[in-house]
Amino acid sequence: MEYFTLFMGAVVVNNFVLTKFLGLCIFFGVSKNLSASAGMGIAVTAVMVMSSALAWLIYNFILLPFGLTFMTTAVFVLLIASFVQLLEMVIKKYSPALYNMWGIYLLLIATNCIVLSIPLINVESSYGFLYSLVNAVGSGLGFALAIVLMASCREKLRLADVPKPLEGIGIAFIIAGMLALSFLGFSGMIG
Amino acid sequence: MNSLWSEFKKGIIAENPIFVLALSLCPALAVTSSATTSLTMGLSVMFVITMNNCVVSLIRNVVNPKVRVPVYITSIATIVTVVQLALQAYAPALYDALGIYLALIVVFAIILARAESFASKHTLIPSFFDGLGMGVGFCVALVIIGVLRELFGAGSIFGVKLLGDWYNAPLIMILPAGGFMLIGYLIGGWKMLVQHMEKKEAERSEA
Amino acid sequence: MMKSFRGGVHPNDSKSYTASKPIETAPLPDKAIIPVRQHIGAPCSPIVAKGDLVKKGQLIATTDAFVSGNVHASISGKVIDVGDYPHPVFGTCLAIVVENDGKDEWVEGIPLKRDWQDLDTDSINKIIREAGIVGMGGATFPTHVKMAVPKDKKAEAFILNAAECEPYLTADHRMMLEQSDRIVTGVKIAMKALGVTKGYVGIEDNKPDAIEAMKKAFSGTGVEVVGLPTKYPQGAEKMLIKVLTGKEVPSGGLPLEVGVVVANVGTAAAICDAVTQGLPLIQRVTTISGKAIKEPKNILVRVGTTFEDAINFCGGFASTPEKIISGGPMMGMAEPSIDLPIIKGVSGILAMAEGESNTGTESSCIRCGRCLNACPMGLNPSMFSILGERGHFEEAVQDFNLLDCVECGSCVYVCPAKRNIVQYVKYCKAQNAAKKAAGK
Amino acid sequence: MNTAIMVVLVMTGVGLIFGLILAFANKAFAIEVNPLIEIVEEALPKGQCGACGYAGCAAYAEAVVLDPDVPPNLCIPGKKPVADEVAEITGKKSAEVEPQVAQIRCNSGIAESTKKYNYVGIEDCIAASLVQGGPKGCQYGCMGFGTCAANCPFDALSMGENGLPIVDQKKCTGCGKCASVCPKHVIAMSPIGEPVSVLCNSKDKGAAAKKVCSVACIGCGACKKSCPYDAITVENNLAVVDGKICLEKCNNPICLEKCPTGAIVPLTEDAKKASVVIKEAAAKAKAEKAAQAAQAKKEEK
Amino acid sequence: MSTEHTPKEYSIFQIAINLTITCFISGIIIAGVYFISHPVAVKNAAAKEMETMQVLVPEADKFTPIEGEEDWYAAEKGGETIAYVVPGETKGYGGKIGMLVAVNADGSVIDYQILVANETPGLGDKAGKEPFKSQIIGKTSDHLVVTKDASNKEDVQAMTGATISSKAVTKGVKEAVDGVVEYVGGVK
Amino acid sequence: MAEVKSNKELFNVSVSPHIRSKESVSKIMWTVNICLAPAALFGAYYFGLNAILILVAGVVSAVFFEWAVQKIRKKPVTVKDGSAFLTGLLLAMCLPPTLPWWMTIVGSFIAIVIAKHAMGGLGSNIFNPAHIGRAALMVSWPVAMTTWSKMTTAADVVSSATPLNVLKMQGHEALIDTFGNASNMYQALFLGTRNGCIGETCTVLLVLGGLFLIYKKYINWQVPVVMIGTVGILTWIFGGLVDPAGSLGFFAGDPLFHIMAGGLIIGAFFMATDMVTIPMTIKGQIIFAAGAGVMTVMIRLLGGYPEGVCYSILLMNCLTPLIDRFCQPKKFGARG
Repeated sequence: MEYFTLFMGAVVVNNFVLTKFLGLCIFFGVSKNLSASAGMGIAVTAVMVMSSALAWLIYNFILLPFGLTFMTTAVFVLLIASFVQLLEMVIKKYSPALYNMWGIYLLLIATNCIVLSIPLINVESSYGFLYSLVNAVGSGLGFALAIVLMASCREKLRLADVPKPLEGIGIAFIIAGMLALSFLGFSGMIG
Repeated sequence: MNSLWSEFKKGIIAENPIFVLALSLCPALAVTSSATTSLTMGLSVMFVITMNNCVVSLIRNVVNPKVRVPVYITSIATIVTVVQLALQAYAPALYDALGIYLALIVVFAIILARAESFASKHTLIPSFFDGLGMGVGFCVALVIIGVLRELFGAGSIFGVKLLGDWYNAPLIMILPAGGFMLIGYLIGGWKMLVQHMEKKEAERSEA
Repeated sequence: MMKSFRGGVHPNDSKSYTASKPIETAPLPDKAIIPVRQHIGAPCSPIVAKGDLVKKGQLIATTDAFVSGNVHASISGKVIDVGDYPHPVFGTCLAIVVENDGKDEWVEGIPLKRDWQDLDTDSINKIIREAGIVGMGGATFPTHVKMAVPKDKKAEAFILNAAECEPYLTADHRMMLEQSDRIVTGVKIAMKALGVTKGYVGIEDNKPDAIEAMKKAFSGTGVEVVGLPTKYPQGAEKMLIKVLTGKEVPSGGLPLEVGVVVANVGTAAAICDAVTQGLPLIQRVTTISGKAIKEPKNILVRVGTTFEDAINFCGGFASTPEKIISGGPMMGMAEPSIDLPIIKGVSGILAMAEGESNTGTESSCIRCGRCLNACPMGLNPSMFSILGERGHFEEAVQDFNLLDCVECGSCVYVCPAKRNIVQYVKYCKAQNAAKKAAGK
Repeated sequence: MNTAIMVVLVMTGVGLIFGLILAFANKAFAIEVNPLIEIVEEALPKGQCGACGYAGCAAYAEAVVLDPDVPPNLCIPGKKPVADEVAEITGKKSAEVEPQVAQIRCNSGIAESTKKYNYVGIEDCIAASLVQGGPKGCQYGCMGFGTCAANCPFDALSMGENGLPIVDQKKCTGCGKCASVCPKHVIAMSPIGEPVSVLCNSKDKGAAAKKVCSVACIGCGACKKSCPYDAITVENNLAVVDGKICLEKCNNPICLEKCPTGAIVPLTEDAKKASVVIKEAAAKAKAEKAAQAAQAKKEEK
Repeated sequence: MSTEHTPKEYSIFQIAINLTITCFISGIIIAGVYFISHPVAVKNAAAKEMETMQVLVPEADKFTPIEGEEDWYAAEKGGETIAYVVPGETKGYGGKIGMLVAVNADGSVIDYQILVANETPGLGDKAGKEPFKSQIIGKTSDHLVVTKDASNKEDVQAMTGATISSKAVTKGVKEAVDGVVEYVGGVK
Repeated sequence: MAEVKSNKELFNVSVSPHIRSKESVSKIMWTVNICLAPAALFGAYYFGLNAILILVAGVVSAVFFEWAVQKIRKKPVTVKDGSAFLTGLLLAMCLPPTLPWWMTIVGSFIAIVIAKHAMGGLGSNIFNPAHIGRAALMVSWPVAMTTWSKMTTAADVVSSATPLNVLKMQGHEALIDTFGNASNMYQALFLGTRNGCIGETCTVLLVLGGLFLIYKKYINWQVPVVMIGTVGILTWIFGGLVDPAGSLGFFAGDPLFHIMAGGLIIGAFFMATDMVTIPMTIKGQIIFAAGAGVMTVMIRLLGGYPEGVCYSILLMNCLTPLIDRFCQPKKFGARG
C-alpha cells in the first residue's frame, strides 16, 4: 500500500513536471506530436529506472560510507551521461528500428534534470532500493502522462488560430499552466 | 571589440536562453517565485556558464571527441559543486532556498549547449563573452520572471513590500500554474520585442 | 419498423410547389445548344459540322471511349455553330448548336417497334450505349457502364432509385404517377439484361401516392416496392443499398461489389424508350421550382433548351433570384447565369429568392458534433473543414478518410457555424490530386 | 584530509571506469553517420519553401550530401552565397543561380475586369477556382483571394487594394512557391530588373479577352513587330516577353507604345522614364503628323 | 592533439585516460574547495541552529544536547533547565513538515518554528505565522486539537481554507510535547 | 473600359448545399444562456445583492474582454453570439456569493483572455474557460473562494459551510443535524435553499433548464445521465467509507445528497456538455462523462477539496484530444 501511495503520488498528485518543474526542456521540446512524446515518455521512464538503480548502489556503497555525499551531483551526472551514451550506442548498433523510434531522444535525456533529480531525491530522502525504483517508475510515468497530454493538446492547437507571438512554445507554456491548474484537483489526495 | 560586444549582446536579447531558445526552463519556474532566489540562481548560472565556457575553450584541443560530452559534464559538475560548497558555507539560507535546483545546474542544457556549440570552437576571449552574455541573458530573464511573480503574487520585490495591505495577492502567481502562464506570455512578448528590434535594425540598415 | 441508415438530415422538402403539377411539355427551343459532354467520362467528338442539317435523334457526337455517352440532336434543323459555350457543370464546353427548323422530324429508322423479350444481355447493353443513356438523377454516369457486369462479379439485385430525396425536386415523383408503364418496362428490361430476378423500388414515404402507384404497377413482377423514411440522402446509392439489402458497399467500391445495380426512375424510362422504340436520350423531365419562379412546374424538355427558355415557360421570375441552381439544393450546382443548356443530368432548375438559400456567415467550428451525427458515411466532416483551412490536406485523406466523402452536404446543412465543409472537401481533394500529380 | 583524498580517488576511479566503458563501447558499437548533412542544413536558409524540389531544407541537405548527382545550387532563396557554401562543404562545383523574382502576370484589378457572379465561400483562390472556375470574368486572370500571399514563406507578397498581389522585390527570394500554388498560373518567375513585361495571362482570343478585361493582351502582335531584338513572342493569343533579352539589349522599350490595351507594362524606373519619353515622342510625332496633314489640307485648299 | 578532419582513431586507453585525467583534476579542485569550505559550513550551520533555538527560548543562555535523544536540547538559564527544544515532524498537505518546538518542563508550548515545509503559499504556510501561532503557544497536549467550531475557545481554531495544514502542524507540536512530557516524566 | 456589372445583377454562386438549417452558433449559445437564467435569478434572489453584483460583473467583464481581445487581434467581433456571455454567466454562477466582485472580473479575464483567446478563440480552447477562471480564482484567493455566507433568507441554517464541506469535515450525521432532519436536507438541496455557489444550488431549475436543452437536442442526454449516474453509484458504494466520524462500510453513502449537493448538476448539464471542450462523438462523450464522474467522486472522497466537479471536468478536458483521437466515428463500408 505504501508503495502504491508513493507510486500514485508520483504519477498524478505530485507530478514532477507540473508541480516541481522538472524535465521541462523535453516536456516542451518533444511534445509537438503525440507519437514522439509517447516514445519520449517511455524512454525517460526506462532511463530513469535504470539510472536510479545504479545511482542508489553507488551512493549507498561508495559515497555514503566514505562521507562523500557532497559529491553526489558530480558523480551522478557523470554516471547518467555515460550510461545514456552507452545505451544509445548499444541501441543504435543492435536495433536501428528502436533507435529511430526513441533512440534519438536518448541524447536529450543524458543531460536532463528529471533524470538526474529522481536519483538525487531518492538518496536525499534515504529511500530504500525498491522504494527508489517505485519512485522512479512513478515519476517516469507521471512525466509520460504529462507529455502525452501536452502533445495531444498541442496537436489540437496546431489547427487553431493561436495569436502569432504565442505560437509554439508560448502557447505550450499556457497549456502547461492549465494542466497544472487541473492537476491541482488531485492535491491532498495522497501524501 | 565590436564582435565581442555582439557575442555578448545576442545572449541577452535575440538568443535569450529562456525566452527565445527555451532552454533550461526548470529553474525559470522552480526558483522564480521570489526575486531574491531568482537573482541567486541567475548569478550562479552566470558564473557556471562563463567559467565553463572558459575551461572548455582552454581544453578544447586536448579533449578526445569520443568523450567530449562526459568531459564537459565533468567540468560543469566540478564548477557546480564548487558553487554548491561555497553557497552552503557562506549563504546557507540561499542554499536551502535553491534546494535541489542548485545541483541541477549541472544538467542545464544551456550550459552544455554553449560549451558544445560555441566554446569548443572559439578561443578564450570570445567564449568568455559568449558565456557571460548567455549568463546575463539567463539572469535577466530569471529576474524579470522573479520580480513579476513576486510583485503580483506577494506584493513585494526582493522581499521589500511595495504594494500596501490593500493588495490582495493572487496566489496563482507563485504557484506552478501561474508561473507557466506568465512565462508563456513573456515568451510571446519577447518574441514581439525581438521582431520589433529586428525591424528597426532592418530599417536602419536600409536608411 | 422502417429501415434506415446512420446519419442523414431532415431538411424541409419544399416539394409542394410542384408535387401536384402534372408534367407539361415545354415548347421546342429556337435553337438547341447541345454540349458534347453531358456525362462523367470522356467527351465525345462532334461528327457534324457547321451548316449540316440534322434530324431529331441523329447521332451528332460520339467517341470510342467506353466510359462515355453518345450525344444526339434533340431537334431537327441546321447546325449553326460548333464551339465553346457555357455549360452547367464544366463552365464552358464544346457544344453543337442546332437551329430549329420547326419540323421536329425523327431521323430515319426511329421510332421503331421492338420486343425486348427477344433481346439478350449484350444487345440490350448495346442499345443502351448507342442511345447515350446516362444516370439521370444528376450524376450522369453512363448507364451501359453500370450495366456491364464484369466476369468475376455477379449481379444479384436491381434497385430502382425512386427516393428523390433532394428537396424541391418532383420530376421522378410525377413520372411514377404518370408514366408507370415506361418505368416498369424499363426495370424489367434492366433486370433481364443483368440476369437478376430480384428487384427493389425504394421510394421515400413523403410520396405515398407514388408508392401506391408503383405497388400497383409492379404487382406480380416480383419487384418489391419499399417505402423508406424521408431522410436525406436516402437516394444516395450506397445508402439506398444499405437500407434495402442491408449490405454496405465497401469503401471506394462500386455497388456491384455487393451485387447490386442501381438506376434512377428517369433512367429506367429512358431504357424503356431506347429498347422498345429505339429512341435515343434527347429529352427529360425536370422540375423548375423555387420561390423566385412564378409558376413552378415539372416539364418535359429537350436537351439543349436553355435555362432561360425553361424558366420563361414557367412564367419567368417572380422576383430577382439570388441564386440559380441546376439540380437539387443539396448537391446541385449554383450557376452564374441562365444562358445555359439543359443537359441530360439536369434534374431540376431552382431559382432561389433572396434569403431562400440561407448561406449564413461562416464562423469557427465549435465542435458541436452535429456533422458527425449527420454524416451518412461515418466521417468527421468538421476535421475536413479545419484541416482544409489550415492546409493539412494529406492528413485529411490519411487520417480522416476524406476520399470516402460523397459531398452530400448533410454536414453543411446542419452546421450551426455555417461552415462550407463541402467546399473544403473539394478543396482538399483538389489539393491532394495536385500533390499526387506533382509527385509523379 | 582523508575526505579530500577520497574525493580525488573516487573521481579518478569514476573517470577511469566510465572512460574505459565508453571507449570500449565506441569500438564495439561504432557506426558511421555523415556529419556533413547537418552542416549543410545549417547553411541553408530554412525557409522550407521546397523550391529545390525536396521536402524541406533537411531533405535537400541529405540529398545533396549523399547523392553526387544533386547539384549544390538548388536553393533558390539562398542565391549564390548559399550555393557557394553548399558547394564548398560538399566539394561540388557551384554553378550560377539565376536570380529571380515573382511577377504577377495579370494587371486586371477590380476596376479593369468583369465579374461572372458573386462568389460566396472560402476566401482562397484554389477553393474559388473549383466553383465554376472562379468569379472573375477572365478565366485566366488573378482572382485576388491572396492564396499566393498566404503561402509565401518569406512574407514578400501582400494583397493590394485593387485585388492584385504586390511583390516586395526586396523580400522575394524567387523560390517560386507562389507560382506553384496559384491555380490560374498567373505568377511567373522572371529575372530581376526586367524592364518590361506583358502583365496578362489570357489565352482568350482578342475580342473575348477584351470583353472581360480592359487591360488584356489581345494577342495582336503589335509589340512583337515593334521589337528590334525579337524578345517578344505571341503564342495562344498571348504575348510573352523574354526578359533576359530586354535586360541585355534593350534600352528603348518601344513596345510599350505599340500596345493598344496597355498590357505591356514598364517595370523598372528606367523603363518607366523611357516609356514616358517614347510616348511623348509618339504624341509629338502624331501631333506633327496631324499638323502636317492639316497643313497639307490647308495647302490643298 | 588532432584537427577536425583527420580520421578519428584512438585506442581505448587514450580515450579512457582523457576522461580519467579530467576527473582527476576535477577531484582535486573539489577536494580543495571542500577542504576550505566545509569547516565554515559546519560552523555556520551550528550557529544557525543555536540562533533558531535562541529565538524560541529567548531567556536561555545555553543549550546543551540531551544525551540519548537525537537533536534534543535542554535550554538552560543559569545552569537550570528551563525548557526543552525538540524536533517535530509531521505530514502536511504538501508533504513533510519539519519543525523545532520549544516546550516548557510542565508540558506547555513556548514557541515553535517550522523549518521544512511545502505547504500552499498563502494558506498552509501561515501555520508557522501569527495568528495561528499564538493559538498554539501556551497550550498543553490536551488542547492541541483542531476544531472548526468557532465557539470553541479551548482548542485550536483551524485556519480558513487550510484545515489539513492546521491539523498537521498541531499534530506535530502535540507529538513533540507528548515526547517531552514522557521524557520529563521518565526522568522524574 | 469593359462594362462592370453591379453585384445586384449577378447571381450568388457557392458550393452545394444551398439550403441550411436554421440553427446557428448564437442561437445555441443564447438558448443555453436562457436555460441557465432561472437558476441564476434564483441565486440572485436567494443570496442577495453581492450575488447580483458578481453575476453582473462576470457577464459584463467577460463580454468586454471578448470585445477587447477581438479588437486588439483585429478579428471580427463576435460578442453578439453569446458565447462570452455564457462564459461569464457560468463563471459567476460557480462562485461563492460573498466573493468580492472584482475577483469575478479577474476570473473572467483569465477565462476569456487566457483560456479562450490565447488558444485561438471560440472553438479552439481545450479547457472550459469558465472552469479555468474558477480554478484560477480558487488557487489565487482560496480563503475568499471557500468562505460561504450565512444564508440571508432561510433562517433555519446556521453553518457557514457548504453541505459538502460539512460532510467532509464532520461527517454525515453532523450534516443531517445542520438541516434538522434528512427530508429537510433533501428539500433544501432540491430547492436550492442552502449554502453554495450562486448558481449551483437550485437543483430543480437547473434540471429543468438542462432538460430543455436535451429537448432542443443542444446537448446529448447521455452526458448528464452518465456523469450523474457514475457519481451516484460510486458515492453510494464508497461514500460511507471515508466519513470523518468513522467508516460506515460499503454501500452506506448517500448518493442523492452527493448528486444534489455541490456543482454536480450544473456541471453535468452545462459544463460537461460544453461542446467545444468535450469529445465530438457520442462514444467519446460517454467516456468523458464517466471519467468526470469518477474524478469527481475521487476528489470529493479522497482529495483535499470538498468539491471536485470543476477539477474533474478540467482533467477530462485535458484528455479530450486523446479521446477524440481514439473515438473517431466508424466509416461507412469499412471492411472488416
